[in-house]
Amino acid sequence: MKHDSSLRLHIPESRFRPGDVPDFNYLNLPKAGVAKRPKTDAKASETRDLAYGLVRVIDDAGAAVGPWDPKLDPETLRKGLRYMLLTRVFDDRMFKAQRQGKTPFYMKCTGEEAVSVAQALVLNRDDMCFASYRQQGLLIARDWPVFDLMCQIYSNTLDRLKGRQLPVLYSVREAGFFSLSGNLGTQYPQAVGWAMASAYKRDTKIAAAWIGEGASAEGDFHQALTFAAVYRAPVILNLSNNQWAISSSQGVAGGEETTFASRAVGFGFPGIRVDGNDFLAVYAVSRWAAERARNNHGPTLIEHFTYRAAPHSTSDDPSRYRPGDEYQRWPLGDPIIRLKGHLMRLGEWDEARHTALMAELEAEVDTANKKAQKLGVHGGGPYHDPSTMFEDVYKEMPWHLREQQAELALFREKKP
Amino acid sequence: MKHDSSLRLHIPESRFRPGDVPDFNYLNLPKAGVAKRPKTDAKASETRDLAYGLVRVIDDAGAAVGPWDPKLDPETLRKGLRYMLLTRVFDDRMFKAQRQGKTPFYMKCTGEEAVSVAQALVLNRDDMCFASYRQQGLLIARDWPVFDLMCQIYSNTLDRLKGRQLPVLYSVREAGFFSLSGNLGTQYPQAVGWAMASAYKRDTKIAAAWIGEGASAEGDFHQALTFAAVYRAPVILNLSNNQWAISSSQGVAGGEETTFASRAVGFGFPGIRVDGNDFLAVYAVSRWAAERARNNHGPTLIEHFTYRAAPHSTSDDPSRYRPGDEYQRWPLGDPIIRLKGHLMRLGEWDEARHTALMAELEAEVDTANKKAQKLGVHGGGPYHDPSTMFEDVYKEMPWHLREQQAELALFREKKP
Amino acid sequence: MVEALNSAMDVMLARDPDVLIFGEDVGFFGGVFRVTDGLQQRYGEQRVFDAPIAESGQIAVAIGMGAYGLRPVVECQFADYIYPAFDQLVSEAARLRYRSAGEFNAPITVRAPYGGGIFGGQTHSQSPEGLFTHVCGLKTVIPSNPYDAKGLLISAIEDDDPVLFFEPKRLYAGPFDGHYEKPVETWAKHAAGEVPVGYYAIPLGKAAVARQGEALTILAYGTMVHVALAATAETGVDAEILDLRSLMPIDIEAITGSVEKTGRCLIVHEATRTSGYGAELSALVQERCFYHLEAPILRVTGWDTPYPREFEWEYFPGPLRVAEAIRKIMAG
Amino acid sequence: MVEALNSAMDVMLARDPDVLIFGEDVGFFGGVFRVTDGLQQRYGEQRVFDAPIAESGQIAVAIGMGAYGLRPVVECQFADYIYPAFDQLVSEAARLRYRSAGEFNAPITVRAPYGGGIFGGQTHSQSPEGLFTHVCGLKTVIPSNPYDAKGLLISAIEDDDPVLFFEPKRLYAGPFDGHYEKPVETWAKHAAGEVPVGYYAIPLGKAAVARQGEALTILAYGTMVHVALAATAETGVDAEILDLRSLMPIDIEAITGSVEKTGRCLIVHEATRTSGYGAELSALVQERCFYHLEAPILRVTGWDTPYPREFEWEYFPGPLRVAEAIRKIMAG
Ligand SMILES: Cc1ncc(C[n+]2csc(CCOP(=O)(O)OP(=O)(O)O)c2C)c(N)n1
Ligand SMILES: Cc1ncc(C[n+]2csc(CCOP(=O)(O)OP(=O)(O)O)c2C)c(N)n1
Ligand SMILES: [Mg+2]
Ligand SMILES: [Mg+2]
Repeated sequence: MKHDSSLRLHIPESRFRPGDVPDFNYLNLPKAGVAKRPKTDAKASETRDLAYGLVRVIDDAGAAVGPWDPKLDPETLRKGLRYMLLTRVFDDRMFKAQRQGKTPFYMKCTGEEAVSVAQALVLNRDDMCFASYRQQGLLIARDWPVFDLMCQIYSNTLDRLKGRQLPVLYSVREAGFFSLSGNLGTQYPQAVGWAMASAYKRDTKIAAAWIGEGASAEGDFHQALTFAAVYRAPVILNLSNNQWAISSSQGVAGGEETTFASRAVGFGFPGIRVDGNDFLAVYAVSRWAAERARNNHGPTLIEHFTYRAAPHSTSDDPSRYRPGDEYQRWPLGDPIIRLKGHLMRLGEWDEARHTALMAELEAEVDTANKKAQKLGVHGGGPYHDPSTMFEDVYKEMPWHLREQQAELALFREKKP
Repeated sequence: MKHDSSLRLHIPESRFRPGDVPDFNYLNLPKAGVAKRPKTDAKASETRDLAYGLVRVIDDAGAAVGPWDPKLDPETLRKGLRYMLLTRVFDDRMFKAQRQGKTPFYMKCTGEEAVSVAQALVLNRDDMCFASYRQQGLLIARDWPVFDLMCQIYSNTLDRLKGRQLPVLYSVREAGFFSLSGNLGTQYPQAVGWAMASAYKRDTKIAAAWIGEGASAEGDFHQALTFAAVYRAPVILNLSNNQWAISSSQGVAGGEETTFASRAVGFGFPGIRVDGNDFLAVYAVSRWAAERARNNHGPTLIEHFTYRAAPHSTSDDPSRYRPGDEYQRWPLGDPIIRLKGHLMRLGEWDEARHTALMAELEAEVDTANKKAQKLGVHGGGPYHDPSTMFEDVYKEMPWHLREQQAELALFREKKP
Repeated sequence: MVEALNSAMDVMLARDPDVLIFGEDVGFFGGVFRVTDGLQQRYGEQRVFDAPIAESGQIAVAIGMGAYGLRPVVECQFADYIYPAFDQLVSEAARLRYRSAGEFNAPITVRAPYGGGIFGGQTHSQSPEGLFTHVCGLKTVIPSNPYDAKGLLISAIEDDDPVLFFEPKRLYAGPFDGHYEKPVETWAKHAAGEVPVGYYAIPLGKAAVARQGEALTILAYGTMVHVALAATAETGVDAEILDLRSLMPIDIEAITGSVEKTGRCLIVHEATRTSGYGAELSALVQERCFYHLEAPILRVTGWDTPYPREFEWEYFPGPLRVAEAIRKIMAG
Repeated sequence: MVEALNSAMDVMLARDPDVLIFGEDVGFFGGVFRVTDGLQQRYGEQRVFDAPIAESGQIAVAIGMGAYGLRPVVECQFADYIYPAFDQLVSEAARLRYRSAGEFNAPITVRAPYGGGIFGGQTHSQSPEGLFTHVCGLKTVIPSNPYDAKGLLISAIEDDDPVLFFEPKRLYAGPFDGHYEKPVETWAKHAAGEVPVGYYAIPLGKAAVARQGEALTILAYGTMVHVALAATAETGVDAEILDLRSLMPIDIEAITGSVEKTGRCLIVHEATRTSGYGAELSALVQERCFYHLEAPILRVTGWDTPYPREFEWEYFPGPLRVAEAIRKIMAG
């Protein structure tokens, strides 16, 4: 058999590392408006191109163009802008709180606000969201008070999770937000199960899940796609391809040779790659997928092509592994600035209103923050009673946990 | 949002169950010769159609047609026929041995002989095969003595696996055959690791792996495709879609809406669906994939479209879950009969030679079987010394296993 | 025991529309051990169906269904194949209630045939129960007879926490005391072989006394209960045999009560020895009954090797080994 | 300890071209705990590289590489994330030599930071070592100081069996005795903080005596060695502290030798209690030293709950709890 003298192991590497000047021309991004929009009951095979293209609606001039334009009223657009801005203001405040030692940990979603906010506006409030740690925008867009999130972040006396969870690993059943796991990817097939249950009960609610491009390498991703395809589950599977998984580029997750949206092609259901920084595009594609799911046409995988502007978490220092100005050079811009530009172009927004909104949101976040900090912060308390740590392991506490609870109580008395 | 009154859970079911008359017209199988053959260094995107088509070479008249015709000399064809026949004769004999109580378990590959034999003839002997339990044809085509396999099946004194493994879970390093696992799917990413190692060492050897369509739902399948794509591993990933996973149809594994070959499309490397009962087609596609791998173009997924003619194993009774005549109605026929027909059409074979070959192989298997049974059979022995069961847990036996070994020895003395 | 388990699921499918069953080959076929036989035919494809061969996905999907409000029962074809689902069981099912402070829970039941005795070799004979007892948030249940099997499985399905329900596959067709040379028995003549139709529940966390005695306490579960009974009979020692039934929660009162009475304790299980569940039992008894113990607590278990297929009976901790340990403890 | 581990890999990469390293973020970045810092720069991308976030795939690929003849070292970013790889570790790495009767083996090393002390909450603080000690075919190693860490990691990489190498993450930067209120220490002043350059190996399966004593034996490993030392100092009891280092194989002679001498035994680990490794230690000591024991063997461990993030110090089995147990045993 004919072959080269020897094999070589290919190791994917990030194109740009500190010191390089990032140039994203190689991405060859399609223009806004060019992607076709099949009907929501189209056969999966008619949607294949969408997995390799990029659905974009807002063009460089801020206009909404092409068949995917969701034609939203200005009210909805302003709502989207508000929620995205609130998400960002909240993130910035919490990041600062971590730097001040009020919480040991925080994770921002800067640059990815549209991925969660736009879809939240499409979903019904009782549709269940199985998010990763980077979709705080879902809760914010469902009007869940940032004050409550802060209490979790500070582990204070009103932390609904009783100091048990890492900050940002929320659980808000009331707002259709499934308990976040620290283990990547596990929520993805769980969302499929929830959607299957809804279908089993002949309900009308659908599920939506989010995963990072990095975590999509986990087996759970495959399980989710398999079960969703096999049982035609009413679920939207979102994948946020923000280019980075901590220090690893999306190539390490398998994004060198194809798109992540195309994973769905291999399962026979639609995969759509969307400009994740384009609020209108995310909204439109989400609505398409939701409609499809609700009409029993099954799952859709949406790859949100975006960029993680912030460090991975407060424990991370991206300057060690990527050029400092990479985000500035990211060709798809900032979702907030782009939606703002679109609204301004429509004549429905201006700088003065923007400044006022910003001030309003900052005040809102500040007020909530002060209130939350008064109820306790990390390291200083007050917290829930530590004896609560033995609760909820089981519905009823077995004898050995009761014994351990009693033992802890003894020690807390003895403590100097 | 517009939607039906309610959701429904889709449950895939086999088209035909006992009592039904199977009709495979719905498969719409492409004719032999129509599939295009890209160059082995083609971009994956140029190979996408192959994932949805079906590479077939031997036409209904027994002629080899189209660009995939590997143009093999009659000697190679007769070799292929011989190995496939030997595999079948061996299977039949071992099945009978199980019914006679000489072994507790056996698994046949009837109808799927081409899947292993044709590829074995393409591979070099030092390429490593990571098989499932249905590729005994690999060992047979590598001239590994059936006598040795029988010793394993009977757990006798010459069983190289010392009575430890379920019959058919061979390990033959010498013949480039990786230790079989009872756990489905695990070998698939291991093969990728082996291939990566070969590339890392700038070696020339490639790896080949096999999995069933049922087991492709496991996370290991995803891991294999991910790592193979990311590191462009020199590996052939074979998937034998024999329509059944015990009692579950391939639809339960996710084959209702697309092909299994298309899974590779989602990873950006070629997926090819081949008529698994067509020796020439399997040979040709295997050669294409091997050449590609050896030239550093990375992995190929080959879906062998075939049919599991035998029961899942000797523990299984397919009449409970599928029509008894389903295999007779399978439109792709029998790989042995088809290759025989092709050879006869070439004038390179005739019924007399076939009968003689059959008799020769039966005698060969019979002789080996008698010899193997003399060395011990299941339930009667003789076997290896049971004390060997403590060996090979670790390279060196730790104290606790030495103690346990001694304890067993005591009990064996005491036994009435 | 197969019929008893089948009946438990039948009862629960009929009582509760939120109960559904899935797993490999459990639908049309009724399961490779026939435990779900006829259920799809009776309750329809929506409620009893085949799943892709992906144990991890099955558990994940069950967790999602549980979060919605269903009570899924998943059959894992062999306990040996539960490991791909380990993360979903340990990091998810077991933690969900805790991490969400009770907002979500995973009321799922995972059934899996376990243990040896059918010449299944190392991948069809394992006893992985000990691993799960180390994972807080999970319950682990193992019946030893048809009557208990039905009542315990009903409780497991009704339980609001995730339950691993391991079924001793060697007991599916009849009791087995380790005397493999004797003719195979069915449950027909066994006292606990009679299973009432309809609903009844046996609470989780309660051991049963399989034999009352004064001389020695034997802690056992699953197949080993029968082995312990046989070995006791053969030694003539008046042992008290506890059939633990529920490994987690542990019925500590039953255990310490008995050991305090007898002053001696033997622990038997088929699983490999090191860090097995027997270690925990030994530690607990030692911690709580130290001053009552008249001899070392001993363990008779599977060897610390994979289950070697042809050497099934050299591996299986049969009555000979158990009897020897009984004698040793009595001499101690 | 970070530098010591880094040095061990550096040494092995230099000595053996078949050694290679991969895992999440271990390449360009040098690992989230910086343990592989500089190694890719020194040895190139082919030998030290990032892996997809797929722990199961990483182990599977390592097994395949091992079968080929390489010695892969895989970093699992946190021990809490090892469960997706459980099947590949348990059913494959651990069984390969056995099931192939020695034809193939898996000479792989899996490094994973484990344990609490950094406010990581339940998914960045777990101690899953006990699970792996129940799996025959696997070795489990846990160092407690930089000197041992380097020597043991070198032995692990050279070992022809699969080794799980758990690194107490709270000890990465310095010793920690559980007194979280005291200022953070570095290894600089610690005796075992000095790490020779170049190659040296510490054999697996051998415990070290962290403190000689006559009154009581404390069995510990990892972070808990330091806690035991502090608690011992605080009680003034003349305890002998064994730093087990290797959980499997177990250094049984060191253990029984010490307990036979002292007649008393305390076991401490950070992992949850029930069915943890401490249970096995307790069972072993009880079985072998029963007639030497003057008081019940006790265990001080993590509670049987997930690690509750804000209640880190209420969960961590610190010197107060260890000291109390010492006193209790001495009174027994
Ligand atoms: C199972 C598991 N493995 C590893 C980790 C550690 N980890 C946390 S976040 C992260 C990177 C995730 O990247 P990606 O999925 O792309 O999401 P992003 O952070 O970019 O939103 C890693 C490796 C984890 N939390 N869970
Ligand atoms: C992890 C795992 N789960 C389940 C099984 C039980 N099992 C053995 S073979 C089989 C069916 C496999 O079907 P397929 O992959 O299509 O292969 P085929 O038997 O058709 O060749 C099942 C479910 C197993 N061996 N391993
Ligand atoms: Mg990412
Ligand atoms: Mg099959």
